[in-house]
Amino acid sequence: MTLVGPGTAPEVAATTLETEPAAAASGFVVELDAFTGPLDLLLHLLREEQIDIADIPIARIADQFLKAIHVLGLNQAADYLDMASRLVRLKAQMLLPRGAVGDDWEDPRAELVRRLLEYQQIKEIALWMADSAERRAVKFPRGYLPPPPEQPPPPLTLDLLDLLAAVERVIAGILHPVLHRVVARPLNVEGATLRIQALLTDRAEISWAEAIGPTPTIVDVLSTLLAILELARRGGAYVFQQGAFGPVVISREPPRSAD
Amino acid sequence: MNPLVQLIEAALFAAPRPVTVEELQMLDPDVSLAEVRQALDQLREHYDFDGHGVEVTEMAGGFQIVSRPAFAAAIERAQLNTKPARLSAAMLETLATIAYRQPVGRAEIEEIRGVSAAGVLRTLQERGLIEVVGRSEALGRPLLYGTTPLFLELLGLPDLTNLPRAEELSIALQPVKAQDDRDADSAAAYVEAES
Amino acid sequence: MNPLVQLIEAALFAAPRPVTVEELQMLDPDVSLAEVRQALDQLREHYDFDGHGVEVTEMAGGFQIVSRPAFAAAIERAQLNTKPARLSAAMLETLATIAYRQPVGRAEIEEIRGVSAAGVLRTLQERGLIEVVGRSEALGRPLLYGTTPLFLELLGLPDLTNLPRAEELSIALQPVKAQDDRDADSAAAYVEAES
Repeated sequence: MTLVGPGTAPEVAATTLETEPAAAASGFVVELDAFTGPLDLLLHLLREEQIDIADIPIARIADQFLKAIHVLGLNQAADYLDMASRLVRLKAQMLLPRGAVGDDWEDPRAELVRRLLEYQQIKEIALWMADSAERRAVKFPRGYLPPPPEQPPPPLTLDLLDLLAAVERVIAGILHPVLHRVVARPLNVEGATLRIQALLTDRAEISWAEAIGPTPTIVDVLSTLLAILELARRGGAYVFQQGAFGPVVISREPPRSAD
Repeated sequence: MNPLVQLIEAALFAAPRPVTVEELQMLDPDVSLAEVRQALDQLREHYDFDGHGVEVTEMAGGFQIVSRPAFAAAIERAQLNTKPARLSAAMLETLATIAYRQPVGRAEIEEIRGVSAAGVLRTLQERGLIEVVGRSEALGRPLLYGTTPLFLELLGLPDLTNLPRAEELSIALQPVKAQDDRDADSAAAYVEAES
Repeated sequence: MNPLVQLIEAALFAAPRPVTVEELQMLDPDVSLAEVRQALDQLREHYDFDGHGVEVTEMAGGFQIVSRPAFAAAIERAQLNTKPARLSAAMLETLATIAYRQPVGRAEIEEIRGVSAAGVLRTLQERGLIEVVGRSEALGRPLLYGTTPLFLELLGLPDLTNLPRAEELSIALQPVKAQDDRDADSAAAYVEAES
């Protein structure tokens, strides 16, 4: 698991994050496969530097991390960039003055430390599993399997309770997303516009109640509101109130000044 | 058993096909064909003498260890060499969907369950629990599935009307359709989606 | 070997997978579970005492006869069988996460490993090592994964309790408090979106 290719590495300008095809060409992408993710790379860096996870010198490690992902090539490494930005943010937080009293200061590294410890444990289990699988792999099960007997098909077990439990799972699993309830546009803004224009041809001004009609549905209300706003925007109508909380008046002409 | 006999036993056991004496010889470069034959005889005698449930037989030009025929009937009865007969959760859920929605096409099943159903449908068909009952009029005329008499038989039901009716089941299993929208909820959803 | 031991040996030889004690009991209606277990012990002792090339091992909830590890290299050399391909580090880490957190959703797996998991999950599912075991209540109702019996078989474990316990690991298991809170938040968001 060497991080760094022959010759090049540590001097590469580390703070820029552009993807360098040059890195890919020199075979570092293959090296990226040596790590299963940004946490893995981070753990590797800490191990190399013999750093205690509980007390990470964030500034130094952040720089090294950036350097490493730059050298390794970032073509398919969105996850690494995500971690890099977290580290940079942490680095900035660590630079902030802690204030005089250190008591209620919460170490910004705590979350990262927790994740690293947790991940380290997963890696330990994974190693144990690899060992177990290896020990198991050298015990062959029977290679030759006699052809299954011709007729009696296996007795299936199926009972109603199992089926009903499955029904419940299916129902529970059916997505009732808000998405599906957003329906095709039922508003009739054009119709409302025509209606208001017709009313305004007959009369100089109408009230809001007249505009929405005698038994409006919520859709009528919304359609009319949108129609009025649109008319007002185009200068086809004027909307005003005589006073605060007064009735809204929709008018053909601009309101005369309130003299 | 001496080491060569053990090795040959392990190899015959692990090999997926009858193994020839020549192949067995490749297990150990220091061993002659005659020694392999001798070891095979010893293994065979050991099985016979100790009264094992298995024996060495010669078949298709090679050797194999097989269960003794005397036990075949019991093993078949216990169905040990067939797949486990319990339905998986995925199979049960697909079966439930078909039972309550039949005749129903694969696309609809997948929409309801949110996962691909091709493999599960094939397995359920092989197990004889569902069958193709027709074709939809929809584009591509997809196959429609329904449950079989075996399905009812396994549940011990005389016919499909005996499936528990629970109204909410049939409602919940309706495909989500555009609802009539003369209510505040939907209008609110509309405004939210627009913004 | 007595007739029951012979029968069980024959049955284990004929089965393509680990066989449970209950399944073995079905071989003979007159036999108790205790007698089956006793016969299994006798068979195991017999193989050990006589120095056979195979052994009885307990895994994935059942019993299976397997060849002894010492002979694996020779069997591979003679091309009579091959070891299964090793799992990649990414697959092992994902399996480890699922084994300990199951049922667990993709988001949590990705949070713990710090990388996207879609591809690995699909591969593990295709290899039959994990399966969908349900859906979370959280926003979007994501699928939840769990390990399969084949996973235990791959590791040669009798059951999930044979995985190392937290205390046995050099790093103690951290409770994931933050995660629970986040789930609660998502659930609240979901309810809100519904109303």
